[in-house]
Amino acid sequence: MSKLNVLLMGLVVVVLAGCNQSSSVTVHKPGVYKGASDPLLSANTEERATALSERFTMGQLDR
Amino acid sequence: MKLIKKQRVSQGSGQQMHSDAIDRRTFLRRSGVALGGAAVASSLPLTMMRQAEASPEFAPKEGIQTERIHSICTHCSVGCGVIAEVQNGVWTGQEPDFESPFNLGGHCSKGASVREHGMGEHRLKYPMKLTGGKWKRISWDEAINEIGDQMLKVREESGPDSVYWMGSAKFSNEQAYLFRKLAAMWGTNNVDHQARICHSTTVAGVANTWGYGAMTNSYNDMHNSKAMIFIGSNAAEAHPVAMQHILRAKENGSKMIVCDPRFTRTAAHADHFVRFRPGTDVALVWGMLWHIFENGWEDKEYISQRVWGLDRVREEVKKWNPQEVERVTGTPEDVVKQAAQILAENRPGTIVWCMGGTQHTIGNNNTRAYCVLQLALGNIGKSGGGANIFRGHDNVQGATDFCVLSHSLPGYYGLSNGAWGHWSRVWDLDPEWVKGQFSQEEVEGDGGKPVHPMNYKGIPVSRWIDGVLEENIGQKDNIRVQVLWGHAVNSQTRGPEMKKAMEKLDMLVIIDPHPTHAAVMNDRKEGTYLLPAATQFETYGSVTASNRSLQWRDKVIEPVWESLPDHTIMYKFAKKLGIADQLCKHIKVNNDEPLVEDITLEFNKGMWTIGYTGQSPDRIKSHMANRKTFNTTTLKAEGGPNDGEYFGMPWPCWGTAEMKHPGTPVLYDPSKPVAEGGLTFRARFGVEHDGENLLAEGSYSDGSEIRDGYPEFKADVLKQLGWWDDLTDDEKTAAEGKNWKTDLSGGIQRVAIKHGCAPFGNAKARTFVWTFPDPIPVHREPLYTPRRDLVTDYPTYEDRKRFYRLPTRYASIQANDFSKDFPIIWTSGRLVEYEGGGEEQRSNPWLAELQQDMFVEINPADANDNGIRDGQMVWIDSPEGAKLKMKAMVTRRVAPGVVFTPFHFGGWYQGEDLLAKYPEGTAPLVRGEACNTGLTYGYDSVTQMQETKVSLCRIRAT
Amino acid sequence: MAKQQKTKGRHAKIILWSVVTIMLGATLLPLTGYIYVGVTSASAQATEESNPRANYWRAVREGGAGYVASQGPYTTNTLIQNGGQNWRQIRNGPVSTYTPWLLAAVIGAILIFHLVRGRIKVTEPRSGRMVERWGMGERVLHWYTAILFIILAITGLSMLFGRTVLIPLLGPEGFAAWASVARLAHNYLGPFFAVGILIEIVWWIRHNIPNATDMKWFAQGGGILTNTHPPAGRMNGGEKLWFWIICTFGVAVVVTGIILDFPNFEQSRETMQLVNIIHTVAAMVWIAVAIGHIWIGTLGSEGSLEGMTTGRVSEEWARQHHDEWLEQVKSREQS
Amino acid sequence: MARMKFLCDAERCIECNSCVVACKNENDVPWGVNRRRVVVLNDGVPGEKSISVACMHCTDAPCAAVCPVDCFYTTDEGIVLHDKDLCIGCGYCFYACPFGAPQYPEQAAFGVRGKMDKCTFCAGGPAKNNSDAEYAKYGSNRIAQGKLPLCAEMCATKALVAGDGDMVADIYRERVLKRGGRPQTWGWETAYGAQG
Repeated sequence: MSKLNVLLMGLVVVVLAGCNQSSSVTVHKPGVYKGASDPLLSANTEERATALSERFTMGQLDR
Repeated sequence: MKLIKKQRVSQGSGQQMHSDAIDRRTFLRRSGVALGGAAVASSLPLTMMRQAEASPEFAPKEGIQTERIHSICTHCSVGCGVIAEVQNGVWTGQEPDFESPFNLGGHCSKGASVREHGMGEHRLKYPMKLTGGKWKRISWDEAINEIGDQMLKVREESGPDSVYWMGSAKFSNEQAYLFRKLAAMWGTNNVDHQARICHSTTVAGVANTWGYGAMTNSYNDMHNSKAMIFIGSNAAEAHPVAMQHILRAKENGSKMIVCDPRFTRTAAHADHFVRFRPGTDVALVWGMLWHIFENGWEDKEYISQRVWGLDRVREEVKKWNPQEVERVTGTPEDVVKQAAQILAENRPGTIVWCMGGTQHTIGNNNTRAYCVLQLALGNIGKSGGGANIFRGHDNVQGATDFCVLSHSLPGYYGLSNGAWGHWSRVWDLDPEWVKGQFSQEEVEGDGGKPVHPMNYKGIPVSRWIDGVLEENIGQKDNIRVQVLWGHAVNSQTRGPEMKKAMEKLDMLVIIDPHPTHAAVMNDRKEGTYLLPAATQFETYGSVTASNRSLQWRDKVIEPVWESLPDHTIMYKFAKKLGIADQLCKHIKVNNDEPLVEDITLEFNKGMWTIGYTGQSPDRIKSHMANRKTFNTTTLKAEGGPNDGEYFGMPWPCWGTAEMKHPGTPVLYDPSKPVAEGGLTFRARFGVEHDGENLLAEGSYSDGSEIRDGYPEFKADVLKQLGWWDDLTDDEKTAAEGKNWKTDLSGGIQRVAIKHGCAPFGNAKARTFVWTFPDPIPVHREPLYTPRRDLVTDYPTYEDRKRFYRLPTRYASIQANDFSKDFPIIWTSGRLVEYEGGGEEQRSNPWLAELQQDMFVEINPADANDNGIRDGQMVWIDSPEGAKLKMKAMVTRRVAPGVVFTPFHFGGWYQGEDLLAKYPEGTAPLVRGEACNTGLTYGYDSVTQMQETKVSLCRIRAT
Repeated sequence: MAKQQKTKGRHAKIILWSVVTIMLGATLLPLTGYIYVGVTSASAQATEESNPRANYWRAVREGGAGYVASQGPYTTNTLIQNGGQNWRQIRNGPVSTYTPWLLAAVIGAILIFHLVRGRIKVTEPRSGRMVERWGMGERVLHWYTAILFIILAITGLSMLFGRTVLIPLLGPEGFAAWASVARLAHNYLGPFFAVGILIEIVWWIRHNIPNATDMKWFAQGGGILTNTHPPAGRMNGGEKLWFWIICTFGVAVVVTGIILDFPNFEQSRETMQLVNIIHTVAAMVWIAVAIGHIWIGTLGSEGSLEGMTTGRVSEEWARQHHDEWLEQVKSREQS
Repeated sequence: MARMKFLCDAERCIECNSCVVACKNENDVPWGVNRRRVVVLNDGVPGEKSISVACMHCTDAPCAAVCPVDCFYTTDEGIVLHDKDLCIGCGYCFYACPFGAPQYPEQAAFGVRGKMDKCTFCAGGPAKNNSDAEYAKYGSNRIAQGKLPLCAEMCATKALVAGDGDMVADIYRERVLKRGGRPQTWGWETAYGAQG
């Protein structure tokens, strides 16, 4: 097979990879991410959740 | 769908931004991505991201100690707590103050922006003076010396009354008190501030009805209301945080009525909206009262016990049958009746009014009509009821109480010799020295009799221009030096005449954090001085919220640039003018700065009339520190060090601080003992009139030993009652021959309260004010009215020769028919993002961005008639000759035949942008035509309040 | 004579209508996705409970515009725009699902054809006589647009499929670096490409008016399957078809591209969404066809590439592929 | 695990724009970029309602779905954040977002926009929490400090509520019960799906 044929085959493979995309829309689950790391994701979430709910109560409930 | 098109700031009309106001932020934001190669480079991920915003010196830094400082918002009178985060003296963050019972953390856009004060990029940075038409930087010493010399020269030539001291509602209580004292030491009553043009008709009208001219209840107390009626109040834009309490009340089931010529943001939340023609408040209120009387909905027992003169009102109200009400106000019968019915069926109900009601030639009639409505319904002196008169500026209540006013000394003592005597004793000065400071030439007073200038009401802020321009006025010479100390002249009507007056002055001194519209609107070339004042975040002291509570501000940052706190500037002037020793006789001065706490303690010694005597600095600070212990509805501390006290000790806080009076949360509420904040109506107008008893009948505060009405307390009254011996020996000495207002020991107040009595007596509220031009409030057509057919039935007053020293015109103006050429009613009002003259907010990028153009609201019908498109520039012609250029906003907020303009803009004059006239770098980001340039003549018949809510105009496309 | 004019008129009409049909088709077909979304959301709404203040909230859902004090180039006065969801469904759904299959199908077909049928050779031995086929200007123009086309196609495809195809290869940072370069190249080169395409259309339109010969050419399927060579003028039917695809799909891509590239003319988000879908779909079709064009011009047919590189083709090649044109050239030379 | 949500109570919102300004203040957002805005419908006529809107941190975020460089991510609290180092400023998220949340500092020819900027729920971005670098790129990270977004915390009338979805819903349910009538959880279906 000629070099050109190999090239063509490669092109087909790449294009087929594009076809692999699912037709249903991706649902992004919390925490699923491939980019730079955000320390917020690895922080102590339990403690933070408590702090945030206390803060919420302070702001929203009338004394 | 449309994207809001505003390409870039620089491309907007010149109106939007100063060319060099494309400051660092804008520059960095833009320069990041340019065309061509630079764009490629900067968009590469490897290059550093452009900053989200670029004022790194004000950004919070990691790893630096953060200090939390508590202050009070300096915008409106709600008194919202502000938490500032400061790092190394730089204000880097702002947090909600959840503990404040007033705002519970909430802020409006202005409150959320106060951190910008610390950046002050567009502030006035140094003292400056105008020479040869150019601004020149000078030092503080030069400024004080030059100004002081000129003042002394004018004093020599024309007397002290030719220097006008215009004060500010932005002063703290201490500064307001010191300022009024400074004017007194200088020897003039030509001192005034913005209360004159915001709620002076309220203070006069309300005080003459039941005793005190202040908000009776509180924002928080509205939680208890069953009905709320707003007339001429747009709380959603003027007092946004108050809406937190109002909407909570609504969620508790309260009914909300909004009466306004305009469909406001507040009206959007109302259960019932009443649209009426501007300037017909009395007719509308009498229309509602007509239904109340007709159906017997009034509170008869309450009236018989606590209200005097209502039968005379009935006579007047009889004329206001639904047909006549509709003819005058344009409001149909069922709408008015429904409003009346809601009020009758839901008690207690509260009434809220603001500038929409007060700024009229008959403003005092309006305010008294509102009072009568509430009295007839029996709503005053009750939790959930009351007249909740929302004040404007953060400390306009305090500045009013300290009487930065031309007609009174602090505490509303008036200008009589007795009042001067009282304050001379408090100041520990010889009354003869004080009198000697004044001009000694008697002049013809308002009533035509000669009067000493010391006892003669000065020229009010609304009329200072006439004090410059008019001939034949009630003082030796015209005003020659004008000191505008924290006053926005664009909040005053008659721009062209003001320009003329400014140009006639010998000297114009502007003391403000910003250069203000006053610095640029005139064509002076010499003798204008700009002095940079610090904001209230750069100093400390007490401030009185609209509900009469005192709060303490801590200093957030040091004054920026070369600005100085107002009281320091006052002291510098006093020193130059040779009155510093008298001014600060009992006040410690550090490096030209009078000690704030000493000033508080000094006014505590003299403010007996309205009970500013119990709020010592220590007590106020303790309330601030423990603010979370106060209940958010009752404002009463539950436990903690201030147990049982009301937040900020709303005045009257009777007696001395040692007496620990808790403050009065609801005025005239007899359900509580006076010692615990209860009260009766004040016996202010004597015990009888024309043989009729003015004292209360069968109504008295809880625990009162006198179970009926009684007059105010004096030494003699105590003796008659056999309570004299309850005084200590020292108190007896001080109280001898004195009354509850002038006894500096507070003994008379203490003993009266000990016996459950209100020191100021127990009387009825009066609905017939025999001392006023209209004893019963009546409707009178505005001077510039479109309804010529009503002028014969409801004419205005006769012209007056001398009124607050000035000739004042009424009928001679109304005689002209302008309605043909100027067919549209012109009214004005507030925007939420700006306040007052708007200098401060229009210089703040966060706020300025939200309102970039001066605009006029026009109904689609009028827009079509005049060929005007939404968003186009239009001219507004005023009947007095001014022409104003602004953007049209075609909207149904206003009714056909009415246009509305906001009043916060400045920096334009009759279509011309004055950008070039500002000292470099101090121009506000947003400039626009000041609507008051075109608003017209017209002053209230009691207080000289200016008419800004009804005028006429013509609109044409540019 | 009259008859000839009559047929000419008919030709013009046919051309006009086919252009209109193809243009409309290229523009409208991708939009059928909106019908799909509309139908599905309508059925979803039908299940909602009735609400006393439904009118108000329906207005919100329908994207009613209001007043907003905030101002900025990207600030809208609409609360909820539903167009975005539709656009997302179409772009991430049918568009990115089917268009790569189109490419795959084209490439696959070429590959199979190439493997089975091999290269189309010039049957007669080369005599060395050359005929000028493309002038210097034409060749410069062709390669100018061709190079830009390839760059734009690669960068454009990176934007659409890079997330699926390239991120796994390059990693997020690597791909972001490539994508920002690709986006810039795409945005800055696009307008230059557009100019080239427009010049080509104007320049070559007179050679590409369909005629009866083309009908025959098409009737024989261009002779590709039968390995024959139906008669053709300077442009054979296939080349004319390629030209008209450029005139329709190409112009659609160019016009939509310009709209997308200059967002500063108050285009609404709805416009941008619509235009983006048209741009993507039309470009994918164009790329698919272009792959065929490239194949025929290079590997598929011996001797074609010379025409575009040197400007001249062998007389044998010309006779085989463009016999009528060769005749014309010869007769012109003789006269 | 708490799921952070925004809710704007249209019965309480008075269009005072404090949320807009609080956001500018806290995150130093430049002129022309609006992470949050208040939209008034039926302006000036009976039935007027205003609603504050910013990024709603959708469960199935359209911006994330269409981003060609996949620069979005969702934190454990359900906050949708993005990496400005990856963003190429293509504008797709602005087209996709139902709420008009994504903003750009520029609008110029050749699609020049600069990096996208949007509400972060005051949770910063992918950088060291509360570092100077994070502040410069994304603004404040209040969540890491145990605080909620300042726009909601500073709301004048407590119309804008931010916090754990269940707590937000509880507060709102209480108000609705008090007021009578039906809940109008504006934007919740769009942002968080039918079950909210």
